[in-house]
Amino acid sequence: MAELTMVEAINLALAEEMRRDERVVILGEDVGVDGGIFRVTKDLIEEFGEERVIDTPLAESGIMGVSVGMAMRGLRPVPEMQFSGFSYLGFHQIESHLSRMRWRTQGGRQVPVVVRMPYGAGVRALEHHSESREVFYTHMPGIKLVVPSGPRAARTLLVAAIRDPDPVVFFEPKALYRAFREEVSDEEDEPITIGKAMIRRDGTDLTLVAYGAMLPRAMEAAKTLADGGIEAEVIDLLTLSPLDHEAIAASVRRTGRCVVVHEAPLSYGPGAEIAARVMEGAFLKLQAPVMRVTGPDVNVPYFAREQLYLPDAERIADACRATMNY
Amino acid sequence: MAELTMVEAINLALAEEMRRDERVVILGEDVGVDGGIFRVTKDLIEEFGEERVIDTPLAESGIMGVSVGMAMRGLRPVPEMQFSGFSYLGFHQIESHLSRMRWRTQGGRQVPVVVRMPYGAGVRALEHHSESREVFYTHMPGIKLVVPSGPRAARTLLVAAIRDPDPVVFFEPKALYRAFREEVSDEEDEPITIGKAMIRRDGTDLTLVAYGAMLPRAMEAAKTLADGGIEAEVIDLLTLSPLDHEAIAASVRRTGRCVVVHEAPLSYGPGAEIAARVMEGAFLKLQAPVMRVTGPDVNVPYFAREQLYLPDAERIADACRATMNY
Amino acid sequence: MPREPLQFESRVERLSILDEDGKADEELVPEIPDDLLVRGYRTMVKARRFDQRRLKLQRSGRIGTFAPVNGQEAAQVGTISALDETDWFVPSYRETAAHFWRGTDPKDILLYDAGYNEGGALAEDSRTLPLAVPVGTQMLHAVGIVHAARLLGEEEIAMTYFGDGATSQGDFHEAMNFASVFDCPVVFVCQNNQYAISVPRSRQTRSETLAQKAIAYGVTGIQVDGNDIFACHVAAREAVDRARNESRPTLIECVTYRLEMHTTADDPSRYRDEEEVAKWRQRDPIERFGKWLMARGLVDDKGIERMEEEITDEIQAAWKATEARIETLKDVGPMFDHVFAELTPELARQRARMQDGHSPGGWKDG
Amino acid sequence: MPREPLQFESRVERLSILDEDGKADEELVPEIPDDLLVRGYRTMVKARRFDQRRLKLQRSGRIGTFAPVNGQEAAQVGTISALDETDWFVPSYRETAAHFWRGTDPKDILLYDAGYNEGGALAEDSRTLPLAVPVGTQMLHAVGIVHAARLLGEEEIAMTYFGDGATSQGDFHEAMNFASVFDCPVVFVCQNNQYAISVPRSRQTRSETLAQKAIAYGVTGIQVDGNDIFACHVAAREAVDRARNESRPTLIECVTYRLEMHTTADDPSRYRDEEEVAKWRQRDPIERFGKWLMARGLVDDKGIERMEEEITDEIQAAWKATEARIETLKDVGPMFDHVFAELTPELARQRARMQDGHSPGGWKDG
Ligand SMILES: Cc1ncc(C[n+]2csc(CCOP(=O)(O)OP(=O)(O)O)c2C)c(N)n1
Ligand SMILES: Cc1ncc(C[n+]2csc(CCOP(=O)(O)OP(=O)(O)O)c2C)c(N)n1
Ligand SMILES: [Mg+2]
Ligand SMILES: [Mg+2]
Repeated sequence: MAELTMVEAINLALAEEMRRDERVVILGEDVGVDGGIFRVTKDLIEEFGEERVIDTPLAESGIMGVSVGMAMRGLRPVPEMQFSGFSYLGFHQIESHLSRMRWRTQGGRQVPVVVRMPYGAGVRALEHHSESREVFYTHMPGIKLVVPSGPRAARTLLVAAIRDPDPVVFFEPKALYRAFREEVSDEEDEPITIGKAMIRRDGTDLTLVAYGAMLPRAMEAAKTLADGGIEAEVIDLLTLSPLDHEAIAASVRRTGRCVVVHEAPLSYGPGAEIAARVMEGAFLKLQAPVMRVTGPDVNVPYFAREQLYLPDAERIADACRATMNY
Repeated sequence: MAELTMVEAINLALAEEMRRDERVVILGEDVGVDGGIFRVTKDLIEEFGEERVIDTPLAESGIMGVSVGMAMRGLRPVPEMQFSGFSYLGFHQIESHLSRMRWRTQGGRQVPVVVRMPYGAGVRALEHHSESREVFYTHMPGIKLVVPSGPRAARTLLVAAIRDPDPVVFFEPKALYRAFREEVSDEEDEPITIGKAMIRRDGTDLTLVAYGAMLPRAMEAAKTLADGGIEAEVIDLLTLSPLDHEAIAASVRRTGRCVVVHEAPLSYGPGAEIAARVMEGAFLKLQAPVMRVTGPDVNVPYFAREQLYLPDAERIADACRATMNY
Repeated sequence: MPREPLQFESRVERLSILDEDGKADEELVPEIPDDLLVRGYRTMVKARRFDQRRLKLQRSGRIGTFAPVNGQEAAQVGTISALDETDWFVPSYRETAAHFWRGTDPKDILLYDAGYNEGGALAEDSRTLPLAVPVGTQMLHAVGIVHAARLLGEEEIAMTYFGDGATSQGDFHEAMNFASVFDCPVVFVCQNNQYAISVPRSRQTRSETLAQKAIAYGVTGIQVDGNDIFACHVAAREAVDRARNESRPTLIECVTYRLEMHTTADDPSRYRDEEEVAKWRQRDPIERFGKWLMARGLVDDKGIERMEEEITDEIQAAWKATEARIETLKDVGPMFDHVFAELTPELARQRARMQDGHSPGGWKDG
Repeated sequence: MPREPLQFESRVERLSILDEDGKADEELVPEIPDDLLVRGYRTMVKARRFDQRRLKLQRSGRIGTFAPVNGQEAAQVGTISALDETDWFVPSYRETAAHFWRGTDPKDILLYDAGYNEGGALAEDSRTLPLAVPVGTQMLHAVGIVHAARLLGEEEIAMTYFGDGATSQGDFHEAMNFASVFDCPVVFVCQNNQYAISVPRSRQTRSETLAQKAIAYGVTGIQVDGNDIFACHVAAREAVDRARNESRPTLIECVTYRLEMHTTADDPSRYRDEEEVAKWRQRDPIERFGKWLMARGLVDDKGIERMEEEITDEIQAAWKATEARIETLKDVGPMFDHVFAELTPELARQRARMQDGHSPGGWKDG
């Protein structure tokens, strides 16, 4: 198969699933005729028609609420929130209905909705276009949240999400949309399932946990560290909720040290849960406190300073060295 | 001064601040003529008139957005979300505007809004009326979040919140609204300031961290533990954001052990941040991993089972004993 | 012409058929089989008696808070009875009478009222949605359901209920707009019962009527006397026909009144006076329909007495069954059911810990 | 009468004064001093030239994405010019022309476009609000502002801007409703430029006009030719008078067209054809106003040439100044400014760590 960008890989997964399953429909702002402002839904309206690739009015709550209804009637809607920073206009539909409908009806209604939303900084965008607030969704019972770290993972995670009987929030690291290409093979070759983390690099000295757009930066840091004789094991979370904490803890029990990377703000961020789980699962082996390499507790600054905001390989490596020297 | 319930103490703080400062106004659903469905704003419309105690149409986003506007024009609005579970309909106004307006305008606009909302389980209410999702607000840069644990704290924290130049989310533990009375003295006597935790009970064996409706349960657990010879130091957070992590860490550096209690779900809950901070600030003194006593990762069940959901003194004491025996 | 009136459809009608004394404009009375008329009446009475019983159960602590339907029975039964069984009923939280028409079991309602999630269980093939507590948010689901049905090649319509207060919510606006843009066969039934808890209709919005809000979406609106079961039914039938034949939505404003408290937690004397309530009691929807049925010879005193007895027994039996069921529901485990289709390993771990008397958190040694 | 039309205010007018050829219905042309007329024209031209310059800066990577105003200059200048300086301007993100009328410095806009928060700085006494990016959310702020002003004893009105797409958002609905219920003097200016990114007006909503949405709130609505500066101005003046004298809101729909891309990230050829654009170019708001001014002798070719030169210089100077300013803004520190009135200890700690090249997290030994 071809070398694809993440945008192309997501587009491919959507097309394949729509071919496979008539119940899969796409809806959102500019997803149809325009093909999505990032071109993620490019050409889908041509193949599947405007009944299944639906340009909606500009109303996020409407998109989410209608998706909940569609799912209850047997479809598998894949709504797009144009940016995760605008998903808050539909937040109550996600919190109050999407996450709970199965539970509220004791299994009588299913809501297999996959809410796609680009998140994260790094593309020189306007305010609200660079958010990373995955915790809003990981702290919501009844919601699964996944974050691919490259084209291949995006393809297989999205397929898994669409086939999942429950609602999944699909965070797309927009900084990686066109950052690199990967050979995208048949999904059978990729054992990614929701709820499982993957070791992307073996190492013995320290466990480095990352996901999404921070994964390549963590890998880069690991390479730098290796030059200095520190072998970091890099774990790609892929799913944030439910968290594969056992995989992380198992690694830390071997390495004794852990650094977590994310672009979300530090306080009450995803790294807190990971740190807490590592402490719970590897306490006696821990040689140093878990270090969190994150955004600061501020909004992502306008784009001239967004790279200063974002963790980079240098800051990650710095944190790893501090952890080694604890 | 009199012995007041928390409802009365909040009502008193509102009345006093409205007398002191003409810019303080209240708005929300049923806050005026009705005096609030919990009677928190009782009689205020009589004293301050319907210009300052405003019954609004039924629209949470409207209430929040109008509050942001009012604040920018120099008022100090104290909007009420009837339940925290309905604040999500106004979530984007809080996230996209309230939390950022000062920052966005580089100090040109101030938005000293105090968003009051009852939270938490324990009053046999309907779905969405028992939520505890403080993390949605503690993970939001630009927002402060406080939670009183009794009438006295409610009074002084609310006064501090209203006088604060920045937006504060004021979580009211509705289970404590009428649970007990306290002597409410002049605010001068109460040194509670936003951002400071308080030690509610001294102890040497273990640090027990709680807030809101869980504080009385933590105190009860501490009493039980004392009977068994374990002296727990109980810290009442009062402010969750910004978190007084240094006060917690200082205590844990003395006790070597820590248990955190909250009614929010476990995963990505407030306890994660506290645990991570404790690890960071007291690593070498920690004798056991921080234990979190929380709600499970489900929505609060309908009220027949809400007490099963909620941490109680027994489960807290159990966790403390496990921590002591680690 | 530089200054001219804009052309758009702005006609909205008001309909009333059965007056307060039980006299109808017979020309406008819809054709309804006698047994259905009586069934409608019985449903209204049952809903009211059910509330009365629930109020006692609530006051004695046996169940929690609920929202009485008292006064709105015609608005509900008049409209829902225009729907087919294969159509969708998308309620808010006050539609007990409509629920009874649709066949919802009082036992389920009571179990829900008693605080058990099991009371909310829905059969997979039922076309009733669960109670929606966040005001104004459920109408979008009705839109999504019928839009999906059409994509699946089915002709189903949905009727969704909400109050006057709900029209202020952004979701009402988005639902009306989506329904119109996508040509969705949804009947929006607004029960304007004059209050949103304590806030009167006049402070909720400044439009002269709620029905005229339809104009904002290019949708047909109509206002009816909501205590007049015939007017409600005729408007609903027209809306259902429009939905089926033209696949277009309709907004129906039923002007009615909540005779009781908002919920059992509410004390209406704080915001309205007895005089106003008394005035509306004169317009009671059950009484006027009963008079009309009597005059027609479709019910008589003895029949009503028997009906009342049956209803009392039925409700009593439902409560007994509910009490028995509750005895079987004490475990902590069900809290974890149906969060996902399959319990995740983490949830299984948390459940096990809680069943052992621990907190769900806790660690595993390394 | 059992079935009758409901009575409510449903009249909505359409107004146009200056036609595509620059011919006006002189009876309807508002009285405006000559210098203001020319100032209006200059503002329109400046906004368009500014966009053209910005497009070049964007294409060469010097600034980021922005939303061109091209085509909507009359809708903006015509309306904003009805406002007093002490009134409030509550924009969305495309109101460059209105900003220029209000005195916003091009340097600030450019600094913002270049990705610096400092470009968003507002003076405490300015009555302009910052750009609002989340579509449809800013109108509520206008309502809050004027409501607060009244409570403080001040008579201030607000004019808030938004697009056709924004009318679909729940917040539009809530803002209109609040404004009406609270008698707020807000002028809602909808720039119906026919598209919300790629979605055409016809798929945004089914109402024949956007102006008629006012009826849902008991508010006065009016539709104007949005490329006709006089019609825009007259409607805005009437709305401002209504606001000041009756403290009532107005909804103005300016029917206009976005001649350029949505933002620089957009390629409009994907969703509309050149023919349509060409048709609208005929209706260019600047050209027709220019013709009228020429015919009146208020501008001439030489004057326009000089004006264009001045504008070019002004924009060039602004960019130079911006470039110079940018050189001074490289530190990580300002990221922490203005999050709160006072930096919290934790933020101070994070800033110090980042200034030292570390991540903001990290620990302190026990
Ligand atoms: C989003 C939301 N906000 C607030 C509430 C609290 N609440 C419950 S019912 C109600 C009033 C609803 O009024 P209306 O829509 O007229 O319906 P009614 O209760 O009169 O039938 C309010 C404010 C809620 N349930 N949901
Ligand atoms: C809440 C929200 N959703 C989506 C977007 C992305 N977006 C930016 S502008 C726009 C279209 C707006 O259309 P309209 O209201 O007609 O204004 P226009 O851009 O045409 O001036 C969209 C979808 C956004 N900024 N905010
Ligand atoms: Mg009502
Ligand atoms: Mg537009």
